Order: sequence, then C-alpha cells, then structure tokens
Amino acid sequence: MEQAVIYLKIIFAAVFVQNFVLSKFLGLCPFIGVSKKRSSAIGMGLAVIFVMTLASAATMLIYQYLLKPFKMEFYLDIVSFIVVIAALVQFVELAMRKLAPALYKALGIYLPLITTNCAVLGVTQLNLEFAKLNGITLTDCLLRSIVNGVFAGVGFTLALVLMAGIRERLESSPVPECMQGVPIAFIAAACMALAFFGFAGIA
Amino acid sequence: MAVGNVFTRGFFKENPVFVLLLGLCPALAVTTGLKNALGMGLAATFVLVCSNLIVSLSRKFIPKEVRIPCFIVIIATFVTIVKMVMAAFLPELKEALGIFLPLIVVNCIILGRAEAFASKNKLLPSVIDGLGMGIGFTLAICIIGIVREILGAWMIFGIPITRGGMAYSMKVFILAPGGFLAMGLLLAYFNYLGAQRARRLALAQKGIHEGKGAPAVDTSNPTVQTINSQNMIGKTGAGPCNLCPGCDKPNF
Amino acid sequence: MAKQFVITPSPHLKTKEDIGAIMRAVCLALAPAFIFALYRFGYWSIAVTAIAVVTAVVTEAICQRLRHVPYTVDDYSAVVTGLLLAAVLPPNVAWYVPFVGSIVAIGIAKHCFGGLGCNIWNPALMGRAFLQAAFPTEINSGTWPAAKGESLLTSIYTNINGSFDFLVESAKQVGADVITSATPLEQLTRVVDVAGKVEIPGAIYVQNGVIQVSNSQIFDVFMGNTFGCIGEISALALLLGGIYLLGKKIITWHIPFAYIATVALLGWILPAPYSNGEATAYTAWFTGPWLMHVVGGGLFIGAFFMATDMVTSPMSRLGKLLFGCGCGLLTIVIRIYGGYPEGVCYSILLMNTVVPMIDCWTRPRVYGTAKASCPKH
Amino acid sequence: MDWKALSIALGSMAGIGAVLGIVLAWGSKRFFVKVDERVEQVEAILPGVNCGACGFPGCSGYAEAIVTSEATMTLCSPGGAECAHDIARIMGAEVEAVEPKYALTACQGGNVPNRFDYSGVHDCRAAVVPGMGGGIKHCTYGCIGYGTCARACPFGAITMNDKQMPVIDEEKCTGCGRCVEVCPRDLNRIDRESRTVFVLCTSHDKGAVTNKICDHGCIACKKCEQECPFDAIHVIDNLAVIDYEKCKLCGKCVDVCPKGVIVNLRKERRARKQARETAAKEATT
Amino acid sequence: MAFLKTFKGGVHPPDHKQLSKDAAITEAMVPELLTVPMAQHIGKPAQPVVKVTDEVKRGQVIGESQGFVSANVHSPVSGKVKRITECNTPLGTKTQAILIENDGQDTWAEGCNVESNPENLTPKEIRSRIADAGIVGMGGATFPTHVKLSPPEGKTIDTVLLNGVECEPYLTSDYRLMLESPDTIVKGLQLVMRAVNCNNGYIGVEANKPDAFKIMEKTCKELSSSDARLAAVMLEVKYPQGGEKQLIEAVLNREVPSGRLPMDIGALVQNVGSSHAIYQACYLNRPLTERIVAVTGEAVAEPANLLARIGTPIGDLLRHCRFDEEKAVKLICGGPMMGLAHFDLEMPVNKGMSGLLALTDASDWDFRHCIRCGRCVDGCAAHLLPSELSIIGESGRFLDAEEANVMDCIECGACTYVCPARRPIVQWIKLAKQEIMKERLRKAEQAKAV
Repeated sequence: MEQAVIYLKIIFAAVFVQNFVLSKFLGLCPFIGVSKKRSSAIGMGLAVIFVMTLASAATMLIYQYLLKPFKMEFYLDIVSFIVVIAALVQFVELAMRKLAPALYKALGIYLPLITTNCAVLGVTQLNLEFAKLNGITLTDCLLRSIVNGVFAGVGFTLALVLMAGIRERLESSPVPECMQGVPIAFIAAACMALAFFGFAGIA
Repeated sequence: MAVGNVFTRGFFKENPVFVLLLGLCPALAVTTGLKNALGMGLAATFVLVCSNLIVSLSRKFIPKEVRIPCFIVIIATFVTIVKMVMAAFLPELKEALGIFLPLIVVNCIILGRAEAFASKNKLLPSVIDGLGMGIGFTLAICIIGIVREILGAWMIFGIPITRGGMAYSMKVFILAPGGFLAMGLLLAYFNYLGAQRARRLALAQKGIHEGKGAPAVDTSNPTVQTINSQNMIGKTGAGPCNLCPGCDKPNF
Repeated sequence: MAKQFVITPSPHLKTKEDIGAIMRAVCLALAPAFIFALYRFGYWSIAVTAIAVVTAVVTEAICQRLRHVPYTVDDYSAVVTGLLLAAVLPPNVAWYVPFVGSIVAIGIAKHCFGGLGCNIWNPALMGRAFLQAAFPTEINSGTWPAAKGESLLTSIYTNINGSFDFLVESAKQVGADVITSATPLEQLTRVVDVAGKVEIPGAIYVQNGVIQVSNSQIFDVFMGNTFGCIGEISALALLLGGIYLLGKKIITWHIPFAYIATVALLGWILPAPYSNGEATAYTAWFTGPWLMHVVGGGLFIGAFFMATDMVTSPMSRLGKLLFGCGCGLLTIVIRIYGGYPEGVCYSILLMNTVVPMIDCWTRPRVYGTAKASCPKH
Repeated sequence: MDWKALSIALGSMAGIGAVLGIVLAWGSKRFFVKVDERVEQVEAILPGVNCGACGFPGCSGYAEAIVTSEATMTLCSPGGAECAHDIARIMGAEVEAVEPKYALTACQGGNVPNRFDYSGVHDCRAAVVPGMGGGIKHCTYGCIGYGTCARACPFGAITMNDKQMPVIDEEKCTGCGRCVEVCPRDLNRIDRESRTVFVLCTSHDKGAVTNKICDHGCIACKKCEQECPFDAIHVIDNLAVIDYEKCKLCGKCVDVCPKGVIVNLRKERRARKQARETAAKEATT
Repeated sequence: MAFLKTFKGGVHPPDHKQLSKDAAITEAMVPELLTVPMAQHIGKPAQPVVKVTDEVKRGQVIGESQGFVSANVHSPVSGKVKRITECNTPLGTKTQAILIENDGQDTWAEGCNVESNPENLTPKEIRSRIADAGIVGMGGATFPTHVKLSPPEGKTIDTVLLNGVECEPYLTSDYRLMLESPDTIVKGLQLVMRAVNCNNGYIGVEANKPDAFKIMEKTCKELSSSDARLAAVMLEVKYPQGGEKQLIEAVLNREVPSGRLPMDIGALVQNVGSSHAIYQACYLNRPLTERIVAVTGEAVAEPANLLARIGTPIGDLLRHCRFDEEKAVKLICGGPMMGLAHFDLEMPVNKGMSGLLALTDASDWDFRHCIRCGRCVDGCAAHLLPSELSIIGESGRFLDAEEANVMDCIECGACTYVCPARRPIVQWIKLAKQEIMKERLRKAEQAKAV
C-alpha cells in the first residue's frame, strides 16, 4: 500500500505536476514541431513513451552495472547514455520497419526525431540524479526509473496532444499575422503552463 | 561563400533560436537570468566550436553510415569536459544549469552544424561557422534572459534596477509560463520586424527577386532524416519565405 | 431605374439576441454581486472593478487597432472580461494588479489567439492565473478591508453567529483599516484536530476525524458575510445572477449543474488531510463538508459565469456535462490536496485546455447515421 | 595518471561501442528494407507549397508519382523549368524546356450596372448558388468581383483593384491554375507566355444588350472577323472567338475592336522578359 | 401541452402569422400576360409542346414531362402563346418559359374540369392521373408527386403523413386551406393511401393552429374507415417541425438513414396543398394550374391568401395586396427561413410558391467570428455542428466539409436564425455542397476517362 501510494505520487508528479514540457522545458522542439496535427501528435507521443521506457531501463542498468561499480559515473554518463539511446532508437527503427510496417508508418517517422529529443536524455539524467541522491535498492531504482520514464512520456504525450487540439482550432482563427505558427504555439504553451500551475503542491 | 557571411549569418539571418527554432529547451530553461543564459551560451559555443573542429578534421575518415553516432560521441565528450571544468571552477553555475548542461549533447544546433556544415567543409570555415552560430545562440538566449530577468525580478545580471523596485516585478516571468510567454512574444516581434523588412525590400527592388536563399541545413541528403526533420521545423518558423518567386510573405 | 431589392441568403429572420445582448445580460447578472461588494468592502472594490473594466476596454480597442480589424468594443465582451477579472481579485489589491491583469486577459489570452471566439482559455481567468503567478503576495495577502460603516447584512445576521463579524466588529473598535483573516476555504485547508481543547467560535476544526462546520457558518458564507474576492463572496447574489442567465437562456443548466453537483459529491466523499498536532492525518470517507465546498469560495461565480463562457466551453450538451464534471473533479482535488486553497480558477483553465478534445469526443450523432465520426483533419 | 581508470573507461566505451555496433550491423542486415531514396530527393527539390497544380495530393504525392514514373517531370508550375531540370538530374533523364504559363482573366468589367443589392458571403461561388441572384451585376457572364480567385491564389499574384476586378501580376503568377478552378464564371485561363492576343469577354448576350450594360463587352459587330487576314477570329453565338490554330498573333483585330475587347500583351511581356534576362545575367556575374 | 410529439433540436422564431392568418382565401386577379416556366419542379425541365401563336385552353398540356423525375406543365388560362423565352424562377434558376396572352374566357380544355368518381381507380391509375396533372410537392420542395408515390420493387409504404405543420413564420396558405377545405385534403390523403396501398394516414398540425387541428381531427374521424385509419396529430411548435425528416421523426419516431429517402423506412410525406391538388386532379379532372399563395410581410398593406394562377408575375400579386414598393426592402418567395430572396417583380408564381413576402428589414450580414455558443448545435435538426461547418466555410476549405457531414444538412436555417454572431452559416453550407458536388462530378468524369 505504502509502495503503491509512492508510485502513484511519482506518476501524478511525472504527468501533471512536473510535466516535462510545461514545467521542465524538456522536449520543446518536437512539442512545437509535431503538435500541428492530432494524429501525428499521438504518434509522436507513443513513440516517445516507448523510447523513454526503454532508455530509462537501459541507462539505469548501465549505471548500476557499469558506471557505478567502476566509478565512472561522473565522466562517462553522458557519453555512454547518448550512445545507448542513439543505438536503441536506430535499432527500434530498423526492427519496426521490418517487423511491423504498419506501426512504422504510424510511429517510425518520428523515431529519428527522438534521438535529439532532450526529453529522453533528460529523463535518464533525472533518474540518475535520483539514484545518486537516494541510495536505495537496485530493483527499486530500476522500477522507479521505468515508471518515471513511462509516465514522463505520458505527460509529454498529454501536453503534445492537448496542444495539437488547440493548434487545430487555432488554424481557423484569425491569429495576428506575426503570431501565426510558432509564436502563438508558445503563447498557448504559456497559458497551458499557467493552467498546469493548478496542480502545484499536489502529492 | 564569404567567410564573413559564414560568421555573421548565425547572428540574425539564420539565428538558431529565433529563426531556425533549434535548441529551444535550454533557451527557455536556463534563461531565468542573464547570468545563466550567458553561461549556457558560452558553454554551448565552446562545444559547438570544438565539435565542429574535430568533425571537420575527421570528416575524411568517418564512414558515412556511422557518422551520426560518431558526431554524438564527439559532442558528448566535449560536453563532459565542459561539465567537469564547470564543476571545478563554477560550481554555482553548474548547479543553476542543472540537467541542461549534459543536455547540450542533444542540442540540435550542435549536431545540425556538425552534420550540415563541418562534415563538408574545411577546418577554418567550420570553426568560424561554429563560433558564429554559437554567438548567435548566446545572443538569442541572452535576449530572452534579459527580458525575463527584467520583467520577472526587476534586475539585470542579478543587480536590482531600482532600489525597492522588486514590487513591480512579475515573478511569473522567471517561472515556466513566463518563459514560454517571453519566447512567444519575442518571436512574434521578430516576425513582425522580418515582415516589415521583407515588405520594404520588396518595395525597394520591386520585382527583382533573389534566387533561393542558402538553405540553412543541406536538405539534399535524404539519408539523414534527423536533420531534415529539424530543418522542417525550422521552416515553420519566421523568416521570409524563400520558396516561391516573388513572394514577400513571411513563411510560417 | 427600377427599385433595387436586397438579395441575402436565407434565412431572412434572425434572432434579436446578438453578441452584445448576451454580454449585456451577463453584465446585468453580475450586478448584484458587485452591489454587494460595494456594501461589504467599500469603494475601493468598485475602483478596482472600474480599473479592470476600463483597462480591458481600452486594451481591446488598442489590440483591434493594431490588428487592423473593426472595433467591436461595443459588444460588451471586454466589459464582461473586466468585470469577471475584478470579481476574482481581492478587494484591497494595488491599482496595478487589475491593470496588468486586464492587459494580459485581453491582450494575450484573447487577442493573440484572434479575438472574441478564438480564445482557448477564459480571458478573465487567464488574467487571474497570471496575476497569481506574477504577484503572489498581493493576491494571497490574507488581509481584507474592514467593512466600511454598518453593513446591512452584518447587522441582520450578527445575532445568529457572527463568525466573521466579530472580527469586523473588533477591527472597527480598534479603528483598523484592514484585518487579517482566512477565507472559509483557507480555513478548510488548514484545519487542525482540536480534540479535547476548547471550541473556537467561528473557526473550522476537526473532531473525531470529521471536519466540523456549523450550519450558521454555512449560512453566513452563503449570504456573503465572509471574506474573499470582490465578486465571489456572496453566493446568494451570484445565484440570483445565475438564475437570471438560466432564465434568459443565455446559459444552459448543464455546466453549472454538473460542476456544482460534482463538487458537492466529491467534497462529501473524499477524505481531506488535516494536522493532528504532529503529523498529517486524513478525515474519514463520506464525511466532507460538502455544503461549505459549494457555497464557499468562487464556485458559484465559476460555475455560472466562468465555466459557462461560451467561447471556452464545449458546444454539445454531453460535452458540457463532461466539462462541468471535469471542472468539479479538478476543483475538489486542488482544494483538498493541492497547494492552493481555491481550485475554481485553475480547474476551469485546465478544462478549457481539454475542450478541443471534448468537442471531438462528444460530437452529436448525425441524424440518420449510425454514429458520430470525428473528422481526421 | 590513473592508468587503471583510463583503461576501464576505454574498455567499457569500446565494449559498449562494439556491442552496439555489432547489434546495429546485424540489425541493419536482418531488418533490411529497400526504400527508394529518390522519392525523398525529388520531394526535397519540389517547392513544397502543395498547390496541387500537378494534380497530385501535394508535393510528396507528386514526388512519389514521378519516381514510380506515373507522372512526367514537368508538371510542377511553381517550380518551373529549374525544378524540372533538378528532378531530371535525379531521375537520370532529360526534359524539354518548359515555357512559362500565366493566368489571364477574360473580363474587363466595364462599368456594368447592378441589378440588386447583395448582402452575404463575399465569394463569387456563393453568389452563383441558386437563389442568390447569380451575381450582382447585370452581365451574367462577366466577373462577379468578390475576389475568390485572389484569395485562392497560393502565390498572391492576384489582387483586386478598386473596380473590384482581378489584376494578375505575371511576375508572381506561376500558372498553377487554382484561379481557373475556383472561378464560377470560368473567366480565368492559363496560357503560354508566347500567346499574346486574347478576347477578354465571355458574354453571349446579344450585341444590343451587351452594348447597353458594358463598355468593354463584345457586341458581336464582326469587325475583327472582317479584318483578320488568316480567318482566325469568328463571332460565334454573339462572341468573338480566336482560333489559335490559325492565329498568327498579328494583332490587327485588336486595332479594329470598337470596344477594346481584344488585347495584345506582346509588348509588355517582351519588356518583362528582357528585364528578367538582364537581371539573371547580373545575378550570375 | 406538456409532451407534444416533436423531434430533437429546433428553434423558436416568432411566427408573424397574425398578419394573414384571418384572411380567407380569395381569388387573385388573372393578369393579361402569364409567364409559365418549364422548370417548376426538381428534375428535368418540361419540354414546350406548343408553338408561338398557338391557341391554348386552360388545363391543356403545354410542357411535357421529360423522363421519370419531371412533371407536366399546363396552361393556367385560355389564350394565345405569345413568346417562348427565358425567365427567372422562384427556385433561383433561369429556365425556358412560355408567355401566354390571356383571352379572359378561361375555357377549360376538353376533359378537364369534369367531375368524376375515382372510387374504382386502381393505384396505377391514380398515379397516372397525378402524373398527368403535373402535381409536385407544394410545400416548396417541388418534388414530382407521382415519383414519390411509386416506390421501387420491394419497398412498401406503411404510413402516409400529411404535412399541415407549416412551421415557417408568416406563411398561412396551408392553414387557410385546412380551415376552408378540410374534406378535400383528407380525400386527397385517402387517394394517396390507395395509390401506395397502405392503411395508416396521419395529418401533423402544429399546436399553434388549434382550430385547424380540431377541424382536421373531426374530418379524419368522419372519413376514417377500417382499411384507412386516419388521425390528426398535434405537434410541438418548433421550427423546422415541417421538415420531411423531422415530421417523420416526430410522428413515427423513425429516422431516415443518411442519403436515403423516407420510402426506405416505409413513410411518405405529402403537403396538404398537394393533397388538395390530388383531390382536384382525381375528383374534378383539374390539372395543377393554380395554387394558394400567402402574400404577406410588413411591407404589404393588406396581407391575403390568394388563389393565384401559375405564371402570374409576383409583382401583380403584391400590387393586388397593396404593397409599398418604397418601404419594401426584400422580396421572398416561400417562407422567411428557407425561401429565397428575389429582385425581379416579373418573376412568375410557380407550383411550389407557398408564400410571397415583402419585408422591410434588410438584415445585413455583418458577421463576426463564431463565439462557440453552441446554439446552432442545439438547434440543428440534423444534429450537425453548424459552427464547425461555418468555420470550414469561412476559411474556404469546402471539401473538408464533406467529412463533417455537410451533405446531411437540410438547409432549414435554424442555425443561422439563432446565431448571435450573425454568421451566414446556411450560405456557406450551400456553397460547400455546391463545391462538393462539383468535385464529385469531376472525379466521376476522371474515373470515366480512365
């Protein structure tokens, strides 16, 4: 029960309170770039969730079994993580294209965008910070980072999809000329972030 | 291409933040004040110059298929160096930049320049390009930083503008929504300026239209989808539309 | 030349009720609340309102000038925004708070998105949320002006239980201009267990894991004999305005009903955290002070005036019900578990964000077809 | 120097690199899918305005059609000859030169009186919906004047003048044909640059009627028919029509037309072409 | 009042019926020159079968029906064919028309205006009588009636609904007809029921016409029999209660599937005016040469319900009712919600013109952006999202409207009536439909070419 409440809080925080896009400024390039259509927003969101989960697990394993035992966590974390993520994304892309072409058509086109999505590297860094600060058990760390990875991705997807809905509506609005496109998307993001302040202090 | 153009185009015409819309995350996350913005800008510039240098040097040896991972490793190495240097000499700044320091690795500007310019050009132009783009990036995030600091804390570089003026500051500008808002309004303002300029230009040289502007990132190479897609995002941003003959509409 | 008739598309009859008429009715419906505010808080509250309204109207005109679109300040929509913004501000804020708030509300939340009809978020609430983040100390000062002169309602209900009046009275006795007290909802979030200790008159406390709120307190709060923002203290006045709007069919019952019902239901069901001296404990399920949740704070102004804002609420009836329920859920969650004592503003803004999705999910089933389809575009 | 740490770091990085490299190499062999790179290359060349002039759903659709050789390479009007050549380079084929095409409005809107007042959507297509009176002007063939073509033009080449008539800027016009599609009166047409003589009227009203309501309408006087040395212009159903098979663009009909209905654009076009060429020369030097 | 039958959606415009409600039906003056349009119905226009200078008699066929979905046109007077030319029609189109010079004799053609007993007619004979008489839907839709009465093999009609709703404001022609000639209407209904071989007949009347309802109820009771069960149904006052699909939904609680016809769910709807015409065709052998037109509106001094010959210029009718040409701003043929505005006083009355309004209110379309109030959504009888359609229309993406089910719109105008932003939604919808049809045609042609 205790455990469940803790995880519930992690989930709530990852999705709403500490939303990756709206309060942490992570993953803004795809947030602005891929939020023009709802369908592509959902595709991108799912791809991010997928990669974030895998990346969280893989990097935590590398940290626990490679970096920490050999005391390399200070200087080799970035290099090893980014390489692993890049390889992971590429491998998933390759495999998806062959094994699930339908899924590839829906998600695959977004996969290359994800390597340079700072949300993915960001979630691994946050997991790392947590693991460094709280020396709890290995499985706990792993589970926590996976949950964090999944729901940070869900939070990202939520923001992305809501944004896409809003931008679809804005498409038929007489937005001032100099604000059309990206500027209004930022202002909408500002308003969304303000609204998400309502979650502050929960959990 | 003239060296001067390579150096200066990143300042305004192809400003990585305001025109190409790259590197947005740090541009918003660490710009609560001028100090952080400057620190981030310099760090990114350093990485950009160094990675461009190494990429340019090694462009003949790296096989085409694995060049992206190689570039990433090169960039990551320099980011680690910056991180360690900062930890040693500027621990405060390192704390303030937080995870966005390691995240320089995935800053699209750096990988974009490495791929689009350094991997195709000689050493000197590559370094100059990196420096120019880095300065452009620094300039942009310093503008955001200064706006947010003034509005949000009534300070510049951590120094209060007027005594007791804090009361008029709007703290929201150093929070997340304020970051988005400042960015949106600045972009709109630059769009407005760009549109004005384009209109004036069109009036001035009525009819005679320049050829296609130099593409920001080489789009002719389809194997690198990452860069293509980023460029696609860039195209959605401000700047005059250079697609259609005689068009003076800003392309959104 | 022969007479030239006018050709217009059908229909050739149009309802008399245009945007201006709707907005004027909303202004009228808000009147009781502001008249009551004048009674309760004195002239500064009306000055704040005036600043908000004038700034809103002027900002609207300036924005329309800049955008080269026709002036439509005569449709009263900016006035409504100004009024609603003022309604959710504390009565003693500095002049620049409503000023900045109105500029943000009209300039950013409305005209950046394309003006009336295109805003995604309720401008007034967006202004308020901006102010909350920009000037947190001014907005959450917890100081309220002492009632100027003998308030009509104060004198009538003092004998019942002057839970808040005694503060006003004492402030008047010592000649203070302002008094510090918590709004009922702030009290609800800071409840403590007073087991064994003396009962504090007029305070809300916890006994045996149940929050104790007396009926007279609730009645006081309902009448407006309490502290809070300019336009939201008197639930009665707002209810009158709401009924007027419902009667004139400016709004439909769906959103207010769903909103208030959800707040009441969840306010009753959910356990609230409280401090029992050393740690945080939770009250029992199904014991919440639901009536206080309904009449206290800004629920009525939110449910009747803010959430029903046509531009930012869903179009279909089912969508409106969903929207209301969502607002209620978020309001209660923020009130009980969140960092703010009041959740109406943020809950409506959050639900505004979801409206495009709700509109897509709740498309009506087209006559003669099996099911509604959401276009892909 | 801490050799041990260095070697561990080196070793582990090499290890990670090796493992990932092997996995990726294996993956790329195992999951190899052939894609035609040319589609993306062609798409990169196309202007990306998705105007639909080629008849395919957007530029990407056209790119795919080119590569699968469903479509010829010269269909892109906005991209013009340059674009066609670039595509040809990728596809490894040569294309013939594409002559520029321009739009033209076959109505001069000569002071036609109104039949009624109109209040409703200002769109020419809306005005011809049954029951909307069929356009405010007395001439039921000519331009309605609500600027639908101007709004439809993806290149901003059409503007409405103060007489509510479209003016086509040939500098901006790419001949994409959107204006032809949207005009409910079929007034706009796309024609080659070298074709310069046109009848700018479509009214089949009797000459007397046209004469009364329009000062730039064809009144079927047949003067052009008599003047033409090549038998290339005929009045058919009260309207002069040029047979371009026979027409030598001599412009004699233009001179005799009492209503100024027939025009010759040769001079303007030649001047503009020269200006364009000199500008291009300057740009290259 | 509590639970009258009705449909989902709808609006409540002011009905303005008091203007002409109490004016008994009077015969309009027959003009010297009548313009008889060849297209007075949906479908192919009729082909003129007379030549200039031909003598014609009243009731003589002058335009022959072309194909199945078409209708005959008869001469409304006796006289001489003066010219065959073009004219504007109340349907908003231009069509061929025969100009007939009235000789003032009103001689009926041979076999016309002869009483006969249709008791022994077979369904097929009834249908052919109706077809010969050129009867079309007289509520305004002008769909040829004999087509409606001929369901294809395998489709049976179990209920005939008579539409006496007249939900359009101002219009009173059906109301007056129900009051003054109830038994012809009900007998016409019986004929229709026999023609399609069904036993149930209903007459729907809105609750704001209690006297008409009462008289219809009484007549129904009198004429009802075991093989023809007749009843009048009182319906809630709501626009567009008189829409075909809405009437079916209200009375029978059935929905016509999208893109299909009422006959697909076993229902048939006839206007009371058509029913009256069917009576005249079968009992009196009179083809359709006249109809009742409610001439009303604020600019008409003496509003009236006129029995007018087809082909009478609307200007004559208006002048007959002393209309103020200075004051009148807008002329409308039909009701104010779906009727079309016209500018031509020479335009003739056709078979579907139930009303002729001269309004003093121009009602400009100075529209604003949609404020998403949702009133159009609540009011839409087809359960569409008119606001969305209007936004699609405003931005000119007409083909996108197809996905938003624009083709299911019945163009009743309820959305536009309630819109506080004054948006011309119906016009955008009509435009979108036109563009979609054009596109479909283009695609079909393309497919044919390939």
